[in-house]
Amino acid sequence: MPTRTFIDAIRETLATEMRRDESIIVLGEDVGKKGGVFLATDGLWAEFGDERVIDTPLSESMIVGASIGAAVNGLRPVAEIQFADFIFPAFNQIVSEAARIRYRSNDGYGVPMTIRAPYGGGVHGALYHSQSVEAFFTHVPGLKVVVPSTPYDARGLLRSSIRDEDPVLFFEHKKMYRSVRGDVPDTDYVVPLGKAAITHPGSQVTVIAYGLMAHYALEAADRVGEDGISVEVVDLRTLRPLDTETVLESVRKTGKCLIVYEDNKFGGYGAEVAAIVAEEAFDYLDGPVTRIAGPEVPGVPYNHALEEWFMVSPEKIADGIRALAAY
Amino acid sequence: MPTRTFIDAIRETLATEMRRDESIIVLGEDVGKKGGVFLATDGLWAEFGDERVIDTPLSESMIVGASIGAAVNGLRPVAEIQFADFIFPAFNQIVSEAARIRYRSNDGYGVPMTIRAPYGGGVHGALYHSQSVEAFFTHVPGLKVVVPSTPYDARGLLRSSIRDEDPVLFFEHKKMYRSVRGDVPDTDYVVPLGKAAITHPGSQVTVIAYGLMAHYALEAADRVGEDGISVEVVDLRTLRPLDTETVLESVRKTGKCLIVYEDNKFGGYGAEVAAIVAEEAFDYLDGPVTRIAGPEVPGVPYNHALEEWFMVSPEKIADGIRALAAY
Amino acid sequence: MAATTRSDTRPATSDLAASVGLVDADLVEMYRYVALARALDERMWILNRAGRIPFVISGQGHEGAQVGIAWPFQRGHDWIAPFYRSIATCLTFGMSPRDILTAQYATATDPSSGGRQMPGHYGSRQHNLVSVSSPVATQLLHAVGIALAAKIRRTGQVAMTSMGEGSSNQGDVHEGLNFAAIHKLPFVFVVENNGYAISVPAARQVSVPNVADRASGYGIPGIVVDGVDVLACYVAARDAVARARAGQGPTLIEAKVTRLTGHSSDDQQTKYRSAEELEAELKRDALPAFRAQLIEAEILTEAIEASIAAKIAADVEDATDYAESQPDPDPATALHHVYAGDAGDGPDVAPDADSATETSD
Amino acid sequence: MAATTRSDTRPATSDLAASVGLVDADLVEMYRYVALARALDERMWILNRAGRIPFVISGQGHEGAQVGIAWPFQRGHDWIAPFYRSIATCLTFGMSPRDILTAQYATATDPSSGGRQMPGHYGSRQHNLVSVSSPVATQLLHAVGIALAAKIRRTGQVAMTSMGEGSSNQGDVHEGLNFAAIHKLPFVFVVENNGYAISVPAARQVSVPNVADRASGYGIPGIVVDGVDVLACYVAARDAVARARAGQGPTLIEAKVTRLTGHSSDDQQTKYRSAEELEAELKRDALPAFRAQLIEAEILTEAIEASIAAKIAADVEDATDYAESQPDPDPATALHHVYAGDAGDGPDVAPDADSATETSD
Ligand SMILES: Cc1ncc(C[n+]2csc(CCOP(=O)(O)OP(=O)(O)O)c2C)c(N)n1
Ligand SMILES: Cc1ncc(C[n+]2csc(CCOP(=O)(O)OP(=O)(O)O)c2C)c(N)n1
Ligand SMILES: [Mg+2]
Ligand SMILES: [Mg+2]
Repeated sequence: MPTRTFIDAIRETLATEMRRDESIIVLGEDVGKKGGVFLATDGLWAEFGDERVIDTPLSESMIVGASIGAAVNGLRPVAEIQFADFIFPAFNQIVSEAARIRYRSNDGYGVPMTIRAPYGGGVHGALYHSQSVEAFFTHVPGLKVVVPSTPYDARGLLRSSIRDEDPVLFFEHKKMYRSVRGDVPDTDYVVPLGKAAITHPGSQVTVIAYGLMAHYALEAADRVGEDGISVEVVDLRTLRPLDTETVLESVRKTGKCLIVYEDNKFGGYGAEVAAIVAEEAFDYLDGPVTRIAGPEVPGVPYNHALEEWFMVSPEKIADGIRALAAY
Repeated sequence: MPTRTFIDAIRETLATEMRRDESIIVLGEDVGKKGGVFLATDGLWAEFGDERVIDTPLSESMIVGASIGAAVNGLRPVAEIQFADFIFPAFNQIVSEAARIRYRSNDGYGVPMTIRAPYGGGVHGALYHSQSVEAFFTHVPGLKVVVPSTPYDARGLLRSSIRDEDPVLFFEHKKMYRSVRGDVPDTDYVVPLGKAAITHPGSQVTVIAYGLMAHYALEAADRVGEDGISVEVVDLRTLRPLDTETVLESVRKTGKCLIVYEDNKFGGYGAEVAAIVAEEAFDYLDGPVTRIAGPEVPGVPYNHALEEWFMVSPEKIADGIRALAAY
Repeated sequence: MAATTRSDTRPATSDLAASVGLVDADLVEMYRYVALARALDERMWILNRAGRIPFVISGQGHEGAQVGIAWPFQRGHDWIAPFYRSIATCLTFGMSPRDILTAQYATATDPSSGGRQMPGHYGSRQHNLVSVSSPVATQLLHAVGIALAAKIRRTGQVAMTSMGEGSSNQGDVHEGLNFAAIHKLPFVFVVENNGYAISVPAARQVSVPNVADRASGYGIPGIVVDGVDVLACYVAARDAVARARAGQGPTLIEAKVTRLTGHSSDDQQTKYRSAEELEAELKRDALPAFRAQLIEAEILTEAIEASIAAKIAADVEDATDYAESQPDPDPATALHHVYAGDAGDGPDVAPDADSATETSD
Repeated sequence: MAATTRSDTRPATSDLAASVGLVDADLVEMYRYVALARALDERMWILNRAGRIPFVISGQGHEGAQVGIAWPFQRGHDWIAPFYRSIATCLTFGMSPRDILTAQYATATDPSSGGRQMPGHYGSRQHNLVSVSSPVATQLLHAVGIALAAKIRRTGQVAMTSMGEGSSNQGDVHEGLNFAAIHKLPFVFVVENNGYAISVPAARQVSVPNVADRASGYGIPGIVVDGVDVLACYVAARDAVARARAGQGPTLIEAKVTRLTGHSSDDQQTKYRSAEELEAELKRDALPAFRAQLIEAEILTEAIEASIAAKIAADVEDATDYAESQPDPDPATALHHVYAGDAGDGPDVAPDADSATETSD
């Protein structure tokens, strides 16, 4: 099975999907000739031309709003927001419009649109090129939110997202683009939305994570494994809809649950997971539902010392596992 | 002590604050001659004139962005967003700018600005005139979020918000404007930000709520009181910063915790409260941390039957209390 | 949708009709839509005052411009993203009086939203009318995206959107006009300038005398038309549609209209508009003006007028009775259609066959 | 800040200086800022290639316009909300080379952010330079709000903001210009049009030849100046400041500049710009053009030039050494300043006294 980087898996999936379905267009800032600032769309413009690969003006609300309209009139837009940090000018179009048009029109209209955006810290991106923004969208009925962590899942989930009839936010951790590689079959497989994966089976502590943190969780599981702690890692993959079943099954088995996310803790995505586990697995819990997440500052600071301070790391996760295991 | 409606308390507080501090300006759509669509600013334009009470064009990002600038240059703007539902066009200015300028400038700049907005359902406002939007902001370090439930608190908290050196979002449940009355002294008292109130002491179940739901929680407490269930109601009043201490103290005492919010449940504000309680009060819990909140649809539907279906009610809360008490 | 395209024998064509390239029957039909929209709208206020419906947002004063402008767009082919005052636009584009009134009653069979949205939030997949939301101006970008898809898919469709002058100050308008102009999209932007955004007069909303003055900043034509003059509105739109269809890009049309009612049934406009002003505005009503024009041109005879009036009265009555008789949506369906396939496809309660077309056409 | 306002005896005034109402010393000083900004900028790239600093975003090609435009604003009184290319603007408005380079190194003593922001995100309360963020165009509204406060508080201040042509397509620009124009705020909007937004050429960004063409849509003057011509930039800004100060409202100034480097140190511009184009753009560099102009006018003598060069070299060296020597911020302070009073007021590490002013002025 061919091995690919995370970003190659994404780029090739865009290309194969565009070959398969000519209603798919790609649009965003610098996605054309330049191929995107991370080169996630490199080569698409050369292959599909100006009409299907559109270098838009610098206006995110327009990118999303026009994608909604294009979707209503028969296209399947895949919009790129250059950095997840710059999705906020489009917040109204995503939350008020894309998420609601099906509900408010009683199924008259739907918006088959995918919004891709690189997110996450640890790359010296500072406050505005490092953010995790998923919590703002996972709260919103009508949206789906996907955060893949492997090239295999990136391809399978991107396919599912593009083929979905509803708006999907597809967040790609930019630190993984070139640092993560993995096997990716050339077949037309999909990974269904809404299904988590157990990436490391274990019996004593469940660690729930996604994106880059799913990797750090595996690293942490290996570390504490050396101390004889058996960890089950659940990689959520889709954040909305959440695969509650897989999460609860694991926690009911282990009795202990640690939730990891990179975003600042208060009101972050993991809060909902914690709340569900605390309610639905209460009788099975042998320790408090705990969380490891970013500190309460409004963005990842730039200086390397501060950035390191901010970021959740495998060590911090391992410490959290040890504390919970010892509870 | 004079009795006032909720909206009168707000309007008079704006007037007295503006008399006290001439750096305060009020701006927003229709806040001038019309006095606001709910009349929360009625009379201010007549008293303070065009320069301090500004009818802005219909552009929310401008209202907030210009308020940030005005705050940087010595004013203390109190901006009105006509309905909380229409705050999203200003999302970028609030989350990327107002929340971060102090942190990113290392205390070079701050934004003493208050954004008032009516929120909430139960008034036949449908998808776009009924929303609870607090969860989008309570997650953001650098912002403060306030939701008063009584005229007394509205006055005291609005004073604190206006006098605060940082951006405060002040959400007013529109159903309470004229239906809720209470004693409001004419003194210059303040209610500090970040302090919850125990509005109904009890011993068996803690119910945590805010805004209109704080009233419904009291109603529910009375109902189940008739069945002999003793409920402690915590009215959070400020959602960020959260008064964790008061919350935990109550739950550690009662051993049972029900969190109530009007917004859809998944990823709503109550998720964070549940997560904190589940972690920090674990050893004291005699039952799962439970939540009663809105259903997973993208907005409150209009038709009265559907709206009723959507809204959390005293009965639904009472049922939740009974279930938890019986656990 | 002009009658000329459907007729085989040479239809009656007065000088007036000929002057705008239409036939008399078109003008009569346009008049009927203006009058129908007004009659329905007046009925809404009556129902509101009678406590039958809780909220009205009205198109009174805008109808002439709406009918004139919607006329050259091709029903069932072109697209319109309307706004909350677009009753006449929606009627002209194919929605029925029943469709409009079931929305006021928020019945299960309301084709706009199945009772989920406030009155005024129309929409119809069947008629290529994009579902109206409340946050103003967002729909401009949807229309631009529809036009983009039309261009890429080579469908020959034109997309139009309309909104008020206050709404035109939203950032989305700037972003959308720029993009549509760069790509010469088949798009028409209509501003129905009624001089107020709720209570705020246009001079405090828009920094130039005309919203159309902004068109040149995007390199597109900006045209001001008198909304009292239905045929001038028609001509402006006809030319804009022709330009769009020919690949020459977008046009901005600003129709100067008036708002004959308060902003909505929740608003008291006497608080911010003087009695004299309100009095004077009555003269800017397209309904009597168009009527007089058609009578003068001997197109609208007494007989025709009587038959139109009867038809309208019957339609409004029928729509009211129908809407009154329709059921509320079942809360058991309230979770449906958050996502595709949540509960099968399509609305939970199919509007009955009649309601989707005009009752007496 | 013009020298004329500080000098008692009659200063030397060439025809060139007189033609724009300045004295020779002003022109020399302006030249020094252009050259200083360039030298600092070049040093940044060297430090980047040497692995000392991870990221550069450059102002090369913009400096002439920035100095000319910043010149008529009053230091310590007026306000500027700059953008990431505004190195020359920030220097002209009072920041020192040390201030700029500590930002590149993200030291604890970086006055812009204490090492919290990426390089290029300058700001200084002391100098009325608003803290730069990354989301483009947001700062326009801050400058508009500053101007509003200036008007209400009657401070006599003028607020300016600058950004690229791509950024001018954001909705915030539309909303802010409209509001500023309605209230005739003392505001100047500067667009530094370098022909590209990262890789996207202006023709795909802006639907009209000039961003300044959009000014008329707001009822304000829109002026295009050649960014190679420093004095033309000065004159345009001087007039705009005078208008603003006189209560006549905002002005839009578009300076046609060039981007001599890639978008940032992360960008390879040869992928989307031809060698010929890049070659041709070199001729649009204000630094040699201004130098030639001042030599021609006999304002810039060899002696003056040598002393400027020496001063700049010393300043750049000093700033580099200083920045290299400064400590990283202490992670123990990373939670500070989320809210007022989190950790006392003011930055955690006070920049040392020298760093806040120019080292050799
Ligand atoms: C984003 C947003 N902000 C505020 C509102 C509240 N609102 C509804 S209509 C309206 C005024 C609209 O004025 P205009 O665009 O001139 O249209 P008109 O109602 O006069 O036809 C306002 C402020 C809204 N619907 N959306
Ligand atoms: C809202 C937002 N979207 C995208 C970006 C990423 N970005 C940074 S600079 C830039 C191009 C800016 O071009 P222009 O405004 O012409 O300024 P220039 O860099 O050419 O001086 C882009 C797309 C951003 N910073 N903010
Ligand atoms: Mg209007
Ligand atoms: Mg540029």
